[in-house]
Amino acid sequence: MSTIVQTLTEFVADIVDDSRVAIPPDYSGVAMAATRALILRGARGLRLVAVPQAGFQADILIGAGCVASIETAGINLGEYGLAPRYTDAIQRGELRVIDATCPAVHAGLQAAEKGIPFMPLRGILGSDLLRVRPDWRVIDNPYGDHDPIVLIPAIRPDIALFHAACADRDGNVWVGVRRELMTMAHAAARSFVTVESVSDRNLLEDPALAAGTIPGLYIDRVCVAPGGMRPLPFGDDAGDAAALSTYARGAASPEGYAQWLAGWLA
Amino acid sequence: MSTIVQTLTEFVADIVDDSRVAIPPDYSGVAMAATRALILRGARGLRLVAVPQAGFQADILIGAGCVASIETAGINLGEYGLAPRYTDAIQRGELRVIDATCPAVHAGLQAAEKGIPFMPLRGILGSDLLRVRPDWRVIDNPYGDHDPIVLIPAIRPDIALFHAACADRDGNVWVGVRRELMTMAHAAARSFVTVESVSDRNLLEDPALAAGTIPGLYIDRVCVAPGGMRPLPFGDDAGDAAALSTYARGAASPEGYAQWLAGWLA
Amino acid sequence: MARRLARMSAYTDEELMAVTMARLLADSQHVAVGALSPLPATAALLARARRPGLRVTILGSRHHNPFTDGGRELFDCAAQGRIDTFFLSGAQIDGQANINLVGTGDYAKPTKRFPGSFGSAYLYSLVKTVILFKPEHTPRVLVPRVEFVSAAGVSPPHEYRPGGPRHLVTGRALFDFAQGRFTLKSVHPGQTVEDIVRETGFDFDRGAVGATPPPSGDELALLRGVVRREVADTYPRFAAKAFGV
Amino acid sequence: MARRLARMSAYTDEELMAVTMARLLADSQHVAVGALSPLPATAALLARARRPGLRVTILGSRHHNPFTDGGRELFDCAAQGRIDTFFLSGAQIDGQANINLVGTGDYAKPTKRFPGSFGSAYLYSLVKTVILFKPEHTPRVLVPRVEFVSAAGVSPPHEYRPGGPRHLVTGRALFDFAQGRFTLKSVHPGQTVEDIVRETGFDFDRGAVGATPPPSGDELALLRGVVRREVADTYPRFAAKAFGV
Repeated sequence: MSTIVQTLTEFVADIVDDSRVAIPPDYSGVAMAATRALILRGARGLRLVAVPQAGFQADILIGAGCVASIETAGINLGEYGLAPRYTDAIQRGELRVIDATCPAVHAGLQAAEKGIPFMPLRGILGSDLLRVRPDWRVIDNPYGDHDPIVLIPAIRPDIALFHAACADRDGNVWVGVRRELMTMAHAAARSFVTVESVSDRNLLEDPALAAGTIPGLYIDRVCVAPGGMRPLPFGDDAGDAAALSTYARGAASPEGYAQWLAGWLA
Repeated sequence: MSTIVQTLTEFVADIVDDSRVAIPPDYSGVAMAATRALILRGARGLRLVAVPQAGFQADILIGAGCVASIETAGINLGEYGLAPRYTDAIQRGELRVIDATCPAVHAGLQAAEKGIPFMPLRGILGSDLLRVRPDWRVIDNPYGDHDPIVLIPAIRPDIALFHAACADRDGNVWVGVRRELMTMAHAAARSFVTVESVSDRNLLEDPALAAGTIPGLYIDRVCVAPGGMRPLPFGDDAGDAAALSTYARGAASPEGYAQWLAGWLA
Repeated sequence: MARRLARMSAYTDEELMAVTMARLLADSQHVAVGALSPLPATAALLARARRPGLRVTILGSRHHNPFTDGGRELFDCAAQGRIDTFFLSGAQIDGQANINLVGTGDYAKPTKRFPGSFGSAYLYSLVKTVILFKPEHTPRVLVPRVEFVSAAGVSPPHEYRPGGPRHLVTGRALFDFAQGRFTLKSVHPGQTVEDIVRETGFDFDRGAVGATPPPSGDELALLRGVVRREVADTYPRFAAKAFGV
Repeated sequence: MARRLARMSAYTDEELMAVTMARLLADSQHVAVGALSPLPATAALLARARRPGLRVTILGSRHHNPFTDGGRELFDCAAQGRIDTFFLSGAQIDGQANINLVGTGDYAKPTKRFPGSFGSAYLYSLVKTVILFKPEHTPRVLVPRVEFVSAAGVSPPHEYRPGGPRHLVTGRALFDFAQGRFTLKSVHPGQTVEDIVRETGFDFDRGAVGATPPPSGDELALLRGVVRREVADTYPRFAAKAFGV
């Protein structure tokens, strides 16, 4: 059952160390306020799954030492450039990167959503990704004739962690067109969602809103965190470009990152 | 590109004989007015794919001699009982039934949507469906150990045919929570949609409506047909129970059906 | 079926079956009911009326259907292990709990053609507890061997099968199913064990056979009040005739 | 890159590349642009400004992104054959059109780590026409052999591959790609064929090498008007510096 918790501290308490945590890309619904709470609680060993690519959130968590591995199709800070803490952690051998390609992450989550062990996927053949991803198998398409096809195993995160506009008292969560959040929630064992607000009206009763709503059936924790995606843009909030820029510049060095982090956590 | 056509006669003209046509179940968005137009134009040899089960629409089309085959997980008239024209056509050897199970139809369409040749699916093992569906293969799960799993080949309809509440001038179509209509549209080569009305406002510009909207990218023909799902219920319209009951009683015999049909087409 | 039997009971046959099925839901957190299943819907809504924490999903209902990912979501959800109990029936059911929803005689030229397997071939394997229900309890439907296996009652040990049939509720009795065999648990009021043996086309085990408790006053009050109203929302024709007054 | 070159051209390097890429879209009905691709977005929006029937999908844009089925829809749509043209780049690109977006040196301990392959491994095979773009045209990036194949330029004949690379637009030249080889088609203003040979780390064919036509007055007017405004919607930082005045 969905539980609405009162504080972010409570909210992140059950995102235990070593959890496999699925996170959305910067343009979707990133739980930044919860990320801060995770760092404050000293989370360690998180195995991130970026759906399908990562940005500020992952870079910040990596810099803070919370992350053991990240499965991702890519990572950068968008118009703000490369992800400096990620690059640094790799070069220091402190981060395991599980390289993917965007549709493979989506397919792996869809396989988990459907309760099947794998999903076939076209393309990818000839890529060195097949060399570094032995879990991606190539079989002969049973419906073809000498037709190799890649299989992607199911990705079953322990937790899907994201931010959304609105929840209701039954734990239904409105995500609108950001359906990758719904797939994440279906695929993950549990879903933790921060929201701008909680509605007293059941979201599923409104036919327009229902179409973009994840049923409470899949949602385990909800916490109200207004502006919980800041400084990233969200909905009509254009985000805080200056803050993002400050991060990108600061995080270029370990010292700059430490200083930025101290300020963020203060 | 999406074309908004003015008459149902024009609308059905391109649903040529022998087309493989995907149709939704009675509780979704059935294009009944277009069905009438199809019969008026004398359609023949349609290969229906029921997503995932069929009802009044299929029974009516079968009775009118429009259907060569139907792939379906089942067919009945809901609370109004068995599908009489279907049963009769089978017993006269005039209809090819391709027996399925609901999730296999969905999986086959998802495979087409993803452009992959097949989708694995759990369950089904031990069912005689595997005997009558040689196209459903059983392989040893490459990620398991002596773990047989069923494969469902992609279902790629020529046409997805359905009814929806609203379209806009760009051919975007709002279906709300009836996402099987979206999967049908993604999977089919072309989609033909009747709607209650056409909005002058772009549906994708409204964040609430966008979540339940099929982009015009997938829609080929739109035709305004208010009440186009009658006598089935649709949205706030409870449907015409008396008319459905009249059909179920009449269609019990070939003569009764012929009389009912003459009245419907008149 | 709704007509009172000669015994002039204070409840309908549907009410007795619904109550018997509802009592099997005690360990369930999420019960789902397929399309065109008014009796299971009644049972699930009764269980929920007694235990509000129970999650009940009824396909075809506007108020008890939380799904927002299209027709596939019920099936995906089942494969994820998020549904504890589902209900299935069969035009034929045999002693290995195989069910037939397709037809009799030769498949290509059936003597009798039924509507089709719907989701059974899949859900029967994946939902932890499947409750079979069949108002008609005669050798015509409870057969030694179904003529088409829509969904298999048992699977070889190596096959992935987290779920399967656990109970069978008919108009005469309640059976449990385990290790590939039905066991008669209780006979409904007015029935004897001998009646059951005579009317059942397959062999079954008998342990300590009890009497199915009739609906209690509380259960009847709920059934005829809130449950009937909720059922009518999806199944108006059923609700109009299945409940006593 | 945005600074005017010494030749004092009347347009920026970005404008020239965008115009050159836009001209390659004449046969396309649906052009899609990935995330973080301002130059391809500019090219696609320019092509659309000249041919309003052209469908342009820009990931990350609020106005040019029609998708409503989550992050996977672009990829599903590509596999369905509904996208005619896509753009990709590479930290390294080699003469077989292999691209590297992962890193250099040993994979386990890279000397240089790039952001990752994103959708390239998939889209490169499935979208009919892929246009490669790379502002930097030096032997450092145009290499004989990439150190990691994010996506392969060519495939064995039996592999399912409806699409692949067809063109490469750099800051110096335009190449076509066919039968596993690049062919130099035209050099940009201020460049000679010898410059291209010297600055290209891989071997390529030469037919009748032309001169890349500079942006026309019409093209520049569109670029600096409607296109710049549309690009700024998704890429404000790029739009602020990439266009001339």
